[in-house]
Amino acid sequence: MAEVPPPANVTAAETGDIFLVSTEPIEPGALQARVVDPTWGGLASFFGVVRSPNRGVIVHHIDYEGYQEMIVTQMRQVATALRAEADLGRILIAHRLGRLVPGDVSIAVVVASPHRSDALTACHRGIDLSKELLPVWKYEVGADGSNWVAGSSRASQPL
Amino acid sequence: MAEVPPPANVTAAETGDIFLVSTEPIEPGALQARVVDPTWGGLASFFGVVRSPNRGVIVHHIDYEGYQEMIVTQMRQVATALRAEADLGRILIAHRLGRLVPGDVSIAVVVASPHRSDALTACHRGIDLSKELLPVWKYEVGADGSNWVAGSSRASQPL
Amino acid sequence: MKVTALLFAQFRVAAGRNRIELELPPKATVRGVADRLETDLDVDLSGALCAVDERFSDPDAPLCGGETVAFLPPVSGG
Amino acid sequence: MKVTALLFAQFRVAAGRNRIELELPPKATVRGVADRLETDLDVDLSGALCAVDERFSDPDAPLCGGETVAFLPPVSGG
Repeated sequence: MAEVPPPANVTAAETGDIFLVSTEPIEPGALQARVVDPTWGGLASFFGVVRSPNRGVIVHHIDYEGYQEMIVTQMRQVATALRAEADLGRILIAHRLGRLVPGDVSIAVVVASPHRSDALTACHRGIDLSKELLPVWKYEVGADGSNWVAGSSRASQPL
Repeated sequence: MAEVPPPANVTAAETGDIFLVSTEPIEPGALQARVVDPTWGGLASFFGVVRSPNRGVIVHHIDYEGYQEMIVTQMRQVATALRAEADLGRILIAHRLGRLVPGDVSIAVVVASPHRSDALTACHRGIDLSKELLPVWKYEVGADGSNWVAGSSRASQPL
Repeated sequence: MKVTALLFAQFRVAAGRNRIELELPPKATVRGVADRLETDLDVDLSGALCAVDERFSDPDAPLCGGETVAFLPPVSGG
Repeated sequence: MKVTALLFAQFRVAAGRNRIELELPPKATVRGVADRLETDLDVDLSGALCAVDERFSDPDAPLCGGETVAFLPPVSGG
Protein backbone atom coordinates (compact mmCIF):
# COMPACT_ATOMS: atom_id res chain seq x y z
CA MET A 1 0.00 0.00 0.00
CA ALA A 2 0.93 3.66 -0.20
CA GLU A 3 3.42 5.17 2.14
CA VAL A 4 1.61 6.89 5.01
CA PRO A 5 2.92 10.34 5.94
CA PRO A 6 3.47 11.41 9.55
CA PRO A 7 0.39 12.54 11.46
CA ALA A 8 -0.99 16.03 11.03
CA ASN A 9 -2.30 17.73 14.13
CA VAL A 10 -3.37 21.24 13.33
CA THR A 11 -5.09 23.77 15.56
CA ALA A 12 -6.47 26.91 13.95
CA ALA A 13 -5.34 29.82 16.08
CA GLU A 14 -8.35 32.07 15.44
CA THR A 15 -11.10 29.54 16.22
CA GLY A 16 -9.45 26.78 18.27
CA ASP A 17 -10.66 24.29 15.65
CA ILE A 18 -8.74 21.02 15.55
CA PHE A 19 -7.88 19.00 12.43
CA LEU A 20 -6.28 15.58 12.81
CA VAL A 21 -4.95 13.06 10.29
CA SER A 22 -3.18 10.05 11.73
CA THR A 23 -2.78 6.30 11.57
CA GLU A 24 -3.39 6.15 15.33
CA PRO A 25 -6.80 5.00 16.63
CA ILE A 26 -9.50 7.64 17.00
CA GLU A 27 -10.69 7.66 20.62
CA PRO A 28 -14.13 9.33 20.73
CA GLY A 29 -13.97 10.22 24.41
CA ALA A 30 -10.54 11.82 24.18
CA LEU A 31 -11.50 13.86 21.10
CA GLN A 32 -14.72 15.13 22.65
CA ALA A 33 -12.82 16.14 25.79
CA ARG A 34 -10.79 18.51 23.57
CA VAL A 35 -13.98 20.22 22.35
CA VAL A 36 -16.27 20.35 25.39
CA ASP A 37 -16.36 23.65 27.28
CA PRO A 38 -18.80 25.30 29.72
CA THR A 39 -19.16 28.16 27.22
CA TRP A 40 -21.19 25.94 24.89
CA GLY A 41 -24.18 23.90 26.03
CA GLY A 42 -24.29 21.43 23.17
CA LEU A 43 -21.81 18.95 21.75
CA ALA A 44 -22.74 16.96 18.66
CA SER A 45 -20.56 14.20 17.25
CA PHE A 46 -20.51 11.83 14.34
CA PHE A 47 -18.18 8.84 14.15
CA GLY A 48 -17.84 6.69 11.06
CA VAL A 49 -17.14 3.04 11.88
CA VAL A 50 -15.70 0.37 9.56
CA ARG A 51 -18.64 -1.91 8.77
CA SER A 52 -18.71 -5.66 8.46
CA PRO A 53 -20.63 -7.19 6.85
CA ASN A 54 -20.87 -4.45 4.22
CA ARG A 55 -23.47 -5.02 1.51
CA GLY A 56 -23.72 -8.59 2.80
CA VAL A 57 -19.99 -9.40 2.51
CA ILE A 58 -17.57 -9.94 5.41
CA VAL A 59 -14.85 -7.25 5.48
CA HIS A 60 -11.38 -8.25 6.71
CA HIS A 61 -9.84 -4.81 6.68
CA ILE A 62 -9.75 -1.51 4.80
CA ASP A 63 -6.56 0.29 3.79
CA TYR A 64 -7.19 4.04 3.87
CA GLU A 65 -5.00 6.15 1.61
CA GLY A 66 -5.03 9.93 1.79
CA TYR A 67 -3.42 13.10 0.45
CA GLN A 68 -2.59 14.30 3.88
CA GLU A 69 -1.75 17.98 3.37
CA MET A 70 -4.87 18.44 1.28
CA ILE A 71 -7.03 16.60 3.83
CA VAL A 72 -6.11 19.26 6.40
CA THR A 73 -6.70 22.08 3.89
CA GLN A 74 -10.12 20.64 3.07
CA MET A 75 -11.00 20.10 6.74
CA ARG A 76 -10.36 23.81 7.18
CA GLN A 77 -12.69 24.51 4.24
CA VAL A 78 -15.40 22.39 5.86
CA ALA A 79 -15.06 24.26 9.16
CA THR A 80 -15.23 27.60 7.38
CA ALA A 81 -18.40 26.51 5.57
CA LEU A 82 -20.01 25.42 8.85
CA ARG A 83 -19.15 28.69 10.58
CA ALA A 84 -20.77 30.63 7.75
CA GLU A 85 -24.11 28.97 8.57
CA ALA A 86 -24.34 29.04 12.38
CA ASP A 87 -23.02 30.30 15.70
CA LEU A 88 -20.53 27.57 16.60
CA GLY A 89 -17.98 26.94 19.29
CA ARG A 90 -15.06 24.62 18.54
CA ILE A 91 -15.03 22.21 15.59
CA LEU A 92 -12.90 19.05 15.47
CA ILE A 93 -12.49 16.93 12.35
CA ALA A 94 -10.32 13.80 12.39
CA HIS A 95 -9.61 11.14 9.78
CA ARG A 96 -7.62 7.99 10.36
CA LEU A 97 -5.43 6.51 7.60
CA GLY A 98 -3.70 3.15 7.22
CA ARG A 99 -5.17 -0.27 7.92
CA LEU A 100 -8.45 -0.35 9.84
CA VAL A 101 -10.49 -3.37 10.88
CA PRO A 102 -14.27 -3.61 11.41
CA GLY A 103 -15.40 -1.62 14.43
CA ASP A 104 -12.55 0.91 14.11
CA VAL A 105 -13.50 4.57 13.90
CA SER A 106 -12.36 6.05 10.58
CA ILE A 107 -13.69 9.62 10.82
CA ALA A 108 -14.90 12.00 13.52
CA VAL A 109 -16.74 15.30 13.29
CA VAL A 110 -17.35 17.00 16.65
CA VAL A 111 -19.05 20.39 16.94
CA ALA A 112 -19.77 22.50 20.03
CA SER A 113 -22.34 25.28 20.03
CA PRO A 114 -24.39 27.31 22.49
CA HIS A 115 -27.47 25.89 20.71
CA ARG A 116 -28.13 22.18 20.37
CA SER A 117 -29.83 22.46 17.01
CA ASP A 118 -26.89 24.41 15.56
CA ALA A 119 -24.43 21.83 16.89
CA LEU A 120 -26.38 18.93 15.39
CA THR A 121 -27.09 20.60 12.05
CA ALA A 122 -23.44 21.59 11.68
CA CYS A 123 -22.26 18.10 12.61
CA HIS A 124 -24.56 16.59 9.96
CA ARG A 125 -23.43 19.07 7.33
CA GLY A 126 -19.82 18.58 8.45
CA ILE A 127 -19.81 14.84 7.84
CA ASP A 128 -21.64 15.26 4.51
CA LEU A 129 -19.07 17.83 3.32
CA SER A 130 -16.17 15.74 4.63
CA LYS A 131 -17.34 12.75 2.60
CA GLU A 132 -17.37 14.96 -0.51
CA LEU A 133 -14.20 16.99 0.02
CA LEU A 134 -11.57 14.97 1.91
CA PRO A 135 -9.11 13.32 -0.49
CA VAL A 136 -9.21 9.82 0.98
CA TRP A 137 -9.61 6.43 -0.71
CA LYS A 138 -10.59 3.04 0.64
CA TYR A 139 -9.16 -0.26 -0.54
CA GLU A 140 -11.43 -2.88 0.97
CA VAL A 141 -10.30 -6.48 1.52
CA GLY A 142 -12.93 -9.05 2.36
CA ALA A 143 -14.43 -12.46 1.78
CA ASP A 144 -15.18 -11.61 -1.86
CA GLY A 145 -11.70 -10.31 -2.68
CA SER A 146 -10.41 -6.77 -2.72
CA ASN A 147 -11.38 -3.55 -4.46
CA TRP A 148 -11.18 0.20 -4.40
CA VAL A 149 -14.44 1.48 -2.95
CA ALA A 150 -16.49 3.59 -5.39
CA GLY A 151 -16.19 7.27 -4.59
CA SER A 152 -17.83 10.67 -4.98
CA SER A 153 -17.03 13.27 -7.66
CA ARG A 154 -19.15 16.02 -6.15
CA ALA A 155 -16.17 18.14 -5.09
CA SER A 156 -15.45 19.53 -8.56
CA GLN A 157 -15.61 18.99 -12.32
CA PRO A 158 -13.78 15.74 -13.17
CA LEU A 159 -11.45 15.30 -16.15
CA MET B 1 -32.73 19.43 47.62
CA ALA B 2 -34.81 16.39 46.79
CA GLU B 3 -33.69 12.92 47.73
CA VAL B 4 -31.99 11.26 44.77
CA PRO B 5 -33.06 7.67 44.08
CA PRO B 6 -30.54 4.92 43.27
CA PRO B 7 -29.33 4.77 39.66
CA ALA B 8 -31.44 3.15 36.97
CA ASN B 9 -29.58 1.13 34.37
CA VAL B 10 -32.00 -0.48 31.99
CA THR B 11 -31.28 -2.48 28.85
CA ALA B 12 -34.20 -3.30 26.57
CA ALA B 13 -33.90 -6.98 25.72
CA GLU B 14 -35.45 -6.77 22.24
CA THR B 15 -33.35 -3.89 20.88
CA GLY B 16 -30.28 -3.67 23.11
CA ASP B 17 -31.19 -0.04 23.81
CA ILE B 18 -29.69 1.39 26.99
CA PHE B 19 -31.39 3.86 29.36
CA LEU B 20 -29.41 5.34 32.24
CA VAL B 21 -30.35 7.65 35.09
CA SER B 22 -27.67 8.26 37.69
CA THR B 23 -25.90 10.84 39.82
CA GLU B 24 -22.57 9.52 38.52
CA PRO B 25 -20.69 11.49 35.82
CA ILE B 26 -21.59 10.79 32.21
CA GLU B 27 -18.42 9.70 30.37
CA PRO B 28 -19.00 10.20 26.63
CA GLY B 29 -16.31 7.77 25.52
CA ALA B 30 -17.52 4.97 27.78
CA LEU B 31 -21.13 5.41 26.70
CA GLN B 32 -20.29 5.42 23.01
CA ALA B 33 -18.22 2.25 23.47
CA ARG B 34 -21.44 0.53 24.61
CA VAL B 35 -23.19 1.48 21.35
CA VAL B 36 -20.52 1.16 18.64
CA ASP B 37 -20.58 -2.06 16.61
CA PRO B 38 -19.21 -3.13 13.20
CA THR B 39 -22.79 -3.86 12.11
CA TRP B 40 -23.54 -0.12 11.94
CA GLY B 41 -21.37 2.33 10.06
CA GLY B 42 -22.54 5.50 11.74
CA LEU B 43 -22.63 6.68 15.34
CA ALA B 44 -24.22 10.04 16.16
CA SER B 45 -24.13 11.57 19.62
CA PHE B 46 -25.40 14.62 21.40
CA PHE B 47 -24.17 15.67 24.83
CA GLY B 48 -25.73 18.48 26.82
CA VAL B 49 -23.20 20.39 28.92
CA VAL B 50 -23.89 22.67 31.91
CA ARG B 51 -23.24 26.18 30.62
CA SER B 52 -21.58 29.08 32.36
CA PRO B 53 -22.06 31.90 31.77
CA ASN B 54 -25.70 31.26 30.89
CA ARG B 55 -27.59 34.27 29.51
CA GLY B 56 -24.64 36.38 30.67
CA VAL B 57 -24.68 35.20 34.30
CA ILE B 58 -22.05 33.00 36.00
CA VAL B 59 -23.52 29.64 37.07
CA HIS B 60 -22.15 28.03 40.25
CA HIS B 61 -24.03 24.75 39.96
CA ILE B 62 -27.34 23.21 38.93
CA ASP B 63 -29.30 20.74 41.06
CA TYR B 64 -31.11 18.31 38.77
CA GLU B 65 -34.25 16.73 40.18
CA GLY B 66 -36.03 13.92 38.36
CA TYR B 67 -38.88 11.43 38.57
CA GLN B 68 -36.61 8.54 37.99
CA GLU B 69 -38.97 5.68 37.12
CA MET B 70 -40.82 7.92 34.68
CA ILE B 71 -37.59 9.15 33.11
CA VAL B 72 -36.80 5.57 32.10
CA THR B 73 -40.36 5.01 30.84
CA GLN B 74 -40.14 8.16 28.75
CA MET B 75 -36.66 7.30 27.43
CA ARG B 76 -38.22 4.08 26.18
CA GLN B 77 -40.99 6.12 24.50
CA VAL B 78 -38.36 8.28 22.81
CA ALA B 79 -36.51 5.23 21.50
CA THR B 80 -39.75 3.72 20.19
CA ALA B 81 -40.56 6.96 18.37
CA LEU B 82 -37.10 7.06 16.77
CA ARG B 83 -37.32 3.45 15.61
CA ALA B 84 -40.68 4.18 13.96
CA GLU B 85 -38.94 6.70 11.68
CA ALA B 86 -35.69 5.02 10.58
CA ASP B 87 -33.57 1.88 10.40
CA LEU B 88 -31.53 2.18 13.60
CA GLY B 89 -29.01 0.09 15.49
CA ARG B 90 -28.64 0.62 19.22
CA ILE B 91 -29.94 3.72 21.03
CA LEU B 92 -28.55 4.97 24.34
CA ILE B 93 -30.15 7.74 26.37
CA ALA B 94 -28.64 8.88 29.68
CA HIS B 95 -29.55 11.66 32.10
CA ARG B 96 -27.55 12.65 35.14
CA LEU B 97 -29.28 13.89 38.31
CA GLY B 98 -27.98 15.62 41.44
CA ARG B 99 -25.55 18.52 41.60
CA LEU B 100 -23.68 19.36 38.39
CA VAL B 101 -21.14 22.10 37.80
CA PRO B 102 -20.36 23.96 34.57
CA GLY B 103 -18.72 21.68 32.01
CA ASP B 104 -20.44 18.56 33.35
CA VAL B 105 -22.44 16.49 30.88
CA SER B 106 -26.12 16.37 31.91
CA ILE B 107 -27.66 14.35 29.07
CA ALA B 108 -26.50 12.01 26.34
CA VAL B 109 -28.28 10.66 23.28
CA VAL B 110 -26.25 8.18 21.22
CA VAL B 111 -27.64 6.46 18.11
CA ALA B 112 -26.04 3.88 15.83
CA SER B 113 -27.32 3.18 12.34
CA PRO B 114 -26.14 1.60 9.10
CA HIS B 115 -26.76 5.03 7.51
CA ARG B 116 -25.13 8.22 8.74
CA SER B 117 -28.08 10.43 7.90
CA ASP B 118 -30.46 8.18 9.83
CA ALA B 119 -28.14 8.19 12.84
CA LEU B 120 -27.84 11.98 12.85
CA THR B 121 -31.51 12.68 12.20
CA ALA B 122 -32.54 10.26 14.97
CA CYS B 123 -30.01 11.76 17.39
CA HIS B 124 -31.39 15.26 16.71
CA ARG B 125 -34.98 14.09 17.11
CA GLY B 126 -33.97 12.11 20.19
CA ILE B 127 -32.57 15.09 22.07
CA ASP B 128 -35.53 17.26 21.05
CA LEU B 129 -38.01 14.64 22.32
CA SER B 130 -35.97 14.07 25.49
CA LYS B 131 -36.12 17.78 26.31
CA GLU B 132 -39.92 17.64 25.96
CA LEU B 133 -40.66 14.30 27.63
CA LEU B 134 -38.16 13.54 30.39
CA PRO B 135 -39.49 14.60 33.81
CA VAL B 136 -36.44 16.50 35.00
CA TRP B 137 -36.12 19.95 36.61
CA LYS B 138 -33.17 22.27 37.02
CA TYR B 139 -32.57 24.47 40.04
CA GLU B 140 -29.82 26.83 38.97
CA VAL B 141 -27.56 28.60 41.49
CA GLY B 142 -25.38 31.42 40.25
CA ALA B 143 -24.04 34.91 40.66
CA ASP B 144 -27.57 36.38 40.41
CA GLY B 145 -29.12 34.06 42.99
CA SER B 146 -31.04 30.85 42.46
CA ASN B 147 -34.13 29.83 40.52
CA TRP B 148 -36.01 26.97 38.94
CA VAL B 149 -35.25 27.04 35.23
CA ALA B 150 -38.29 27.70 33.02
CA GLY B 151 -39.51 24.49 31.40
CA SER B 152 -41.50 23.07 28.51
CA SER B 153 -45.18 22.02 28.60
CA ARG B 154 -45.18 20.40 25.17
CA ALA B 155 -45.52 16.86 26.53
CA SER B 156 -49.24 17.11 27.26
CA GLN B 157 -52.18 19.33 28.21
CA PRO B 158 -51.36 21.15 31.48
CA LEU B 159 -53.80 21.66 34.33
CA MET C 1 -60.40 4.10 45.97
CA LYS C 2 -56.75 4.74 46.74
CA VAL C 3 -54.17 6.56 44.63
CA THR C 4 -50.62 7.65 45.29
CA ALA C 5 -49.87 11.27 44.38
CA LEU C 6 -46.36 12.51 43.65
CA LEU C 7 -45.13 16.10 43.53
CA PHE C 8 -41.85 17.31 42.08
CA ALA C 9 -39.65 20.40 42.03
CA GLN C 10 -41.59 23.61 42.74
CA PHE C 11 -44.74 21.66 43.71
CA ARG C 12 -42.74 19.43 46.07
CA VAL C 13 -41.17 22.47 47.71
CA ALA C 14 -44.51 24.31 48.05
CA ALA C 15 -46.23 21.26 49.57
CA GLY C 16 -43.30 20.31 51.79
CA ARG C 17 -43.56 16.69 50.68
CA ASN C 18 -43.35 14.62 47.52
CA ARG C 19 -45.64 11.65 48.15
CA ILE C 20 -49.22 11.58 49.42
CA GLU C 21 -51.52 8.56 49.75
CA LEU C 22 -55.12 9.58 49.04
CA GLU C 23 -58.53 8.01 49.46
CA LEU C 24 -60.84 9.27 46.71
CA PRO C 25 -64.46 8.72 45.68
CA PRO C 26 -65.11 6.31 42.74
CA LYS C 27 -64.77 7.79 39.23
CA ALA C 28 -62.31 10.44 40.38
CA THR C 29 -60.20 11.99 37.62
CA VAL C 30 -56.62 13.22 37.54
CA ARG C 31 -58.01 16.73 37.96
CA GLY C 32 -59.90 15.53 41.03
CA VAL C 33 -56.63 14.42 42.58
CA ALA C 34 -55.15 17.84 41.87
CA ASP C 35 -58.15 19.62 43.41
CA ARG C 36 -57.83 17.52 46.53
CA LEU C 37 -54.10 18.23 46.88
CA GLU C 38 -54.64 21.95 46.37
CA THR C 39 -57.19 21.94 49.18
CA ASP C 40 -55.33 19.67 51.59
CA LEU C 41 -51.82 21.04 51.06
CA ASP C 42 -52.51 24.62 50.04
CA VAL C 43 -50.50 24.32 46.82
CA ASP C 44 -51.27 25.78 43.40
CA LEU C 45 -50.95 23.09 40.74
CA SER C 46 -52.08 25.23 37.81
CA GLY C 47 -49.82 24.66 34.83
CA ALA C 48 -48.85 21.18 36.04
CA LEU C 49 -48.31 18.39 33.55
CA CYS C 50 -50.03 15.23 34.73
CA ALA C 51 -48.75 11.67 34.62
CA VAL C 52 -50.50 8.43 35.48
CA ASP C 53 -48.23 5.44 36.08
CA GLU C 54 -45.28 7.19 34.41
CA ARG C 55 -47.18 8.23 31.26
CA PHE C 56 -48.30 11.76 30.49
CA SER C 57 -52.05 12.02 30.91
CA ASP C 58 -54.91 14.32 30.04
CA PRO C 59 -56.14 16.08 33.22
CA ASP C 60 -59.64 14.71 32.65
CA ALA C 61 -58.56 11.08 32.41
CA PRO C 62 -60.55 8.87 34.80
CA LEU C 63 -58.83 6.73 37.41
CA CYS C 64 -59.82 3.30 38.62
CA GLY C 65 -57.76 3.09 41.81
CA GLY C 66 -54.23 1.94 42.53
CA GLU C 67 -52.58 4.41 40.13
CA THR C 68 -49.61 6.64 40.83
CA VAL C 69 -50.57 10.16 39.76
CA ALA C 70 -47.78 12.69 39.40
CA PHE C 71 -47.97 16.47 39.03
CA LEU C 72 -45.01 17.89 37.19
CA PRO C 73 -43.89 21.45 36.60
CA PRO C 74 -42.99 22.14 32.97
CA VAL C 75 -39.90 20.03 32.37
CA SER C 76 -36.42 21.51 31.95
CA GLY C 77 -34.11 18.52 31.62
CA GLY C 78 -31.05 18.22 29.45
CA MET D 1 7.84 26.05 -16.24
CA LYS D 2 7.98 23.35 -13.56
CA VAL D 3 5.10 21.68 -11.73
CA THR D 4 4.94 18.75 -9.35
CA ALA D 5 2.25 16.18 -10.18
CA LEU D 6 0.82 13.81 -7.58
CA LEU D 7 -1.20 10.64 -8.18
CA PHE D 8 -3.25 8.76 -5.61
CA ALA D 9 -4.97 5.42 -5.15
CA GLN D 10 -5.90 3.74 -8.47
CA PHE D 11 -3.89 6.33 -10.45
CA ARG D 12 -0.83 5.84 -8.24
CA VAL D 13 -1.06 2.07 -8.67
CA ALA D 14 -1.52 2.30 -12.46
CA ALA D 15 1.44 4.68 -12.85
CA GLY D 16 3.65 2.83 -10.40
CA ARG D 17 4.57 6.10 -8.69
CA ASN D 18 2.90 8.95 -6.84
CA ARG D 19 5.08 11.98 -7.56
CA ILE D 20 6.41 13.29 -10.88
CA GLU D 21 8.35 16.51 -11.52
CA LEU D 22 7.41 17.95 -14.93
CA GLU D 23 8.77 20.66 -17.22
CA LEU D 24 5.87 22.18 -19.18
CA PRO D 25 5.44 24.92 -21.80
CA PRO D 26 4.19 28.34 -20.58
CA LYS D 27 0.39 28.72 -20.20
CA ALA D 28 -0.06 25.00 -19.57
CA THR D 29 -3.34 24.06 -17.88
CA VAL D 30 -4.24 21.38 -15.35
CA ARG D 31 -5.59 19.35 -18.26
CA GLY D 32 -2.25 19.79 -20.02
CA VAL D 33 -0.51 18.19 -17.04
CA ALA D 34 -2.94 15.28 -17.21
CA ASP D 35 -2.36 14.82 -20.95
CA ARG D 36 1.38 14.73 -20.38
CA LEU D 37 1.09 12.15 -17.59
CA GLU D 38 -1.21 9.98 -19.67
CA THR D 39 1.37 9.99 -22.49
CA ASP D 40 4.48 9.57 -20.36
CA LEU D 41 3.14 7.02 -17.86
CA ASP D 42 0.48 5.24 -19.92
CA VAL D 43 -2.23 5.92 -17.35
CA ASP D 44 -5.88 6.85 -17.93
CA LEU D 45 -6.83 9.84 -15.79
CA SER D 46 -10.37 10.23 -17.11
CA GLY D 47 -12.75 10.87 -14.25
CA ALA D 48 -10.01 12.34 -12.07
CA LEU D 49 -10.76 15.22 -9.75
CA CYS D 50 -8.03 17.84 -10.03
CA ALA D 51 -6.40 19.82 -7.25
CA VAL D 52 -3.91 22.66 -7.42
CA ASP D 53 -1.99 23.37 -4.23
CA GLU D 54 -4.48 21.37 -2.14
CA ARG D 55 -7.61 23.05 -3.56
CA PHE D 56 -10.02 21.42 -5.99
CA SER D 57 -9.57 22.95 -9.42
CA ASP D 58 -11.33 23.15 -12.75
CA PRO D 59 -9.44 21.03 -15.31
CA ASP D 60 -9.05 24.08 -17.56
CA ALA D 61 -7.45 26.29 -14.90
CA PRO D 62 -4.16 27.80 -16.11
CA LEU D 63 -0.92 27.26 -14.22
CA CYS D 64 1.93 29.72 -13.72
CA GLY D 65 4.63 27.32 -12.59
CA GLY D 66 5.64 26.01 -9.18
CA GLU D 67 2.26 24.48 -8.37
CA THR D 68 1.56 21.03 -7.02
CA VAL D 69 -1.10 19.47 -9.25
CA ALA D 70 -2.85 16.36 -7.96
CA PHE D 71 -5.09 13.89 -9.77
CA LEU D 72 -7.56 12.21 -7.50
CA PRO D 73 -9.94 9.32 -8.08
CA PRO D 74 -13.46 10.04 -6.82
CA VAL D 75 -13.07 10.26 -3.04
CA SER D 76 -14.39 7.59 -0.66
CA GLY D 77 -13.28 8.71 2.79
CA GLY D 78 -15.14 8.37 6.04
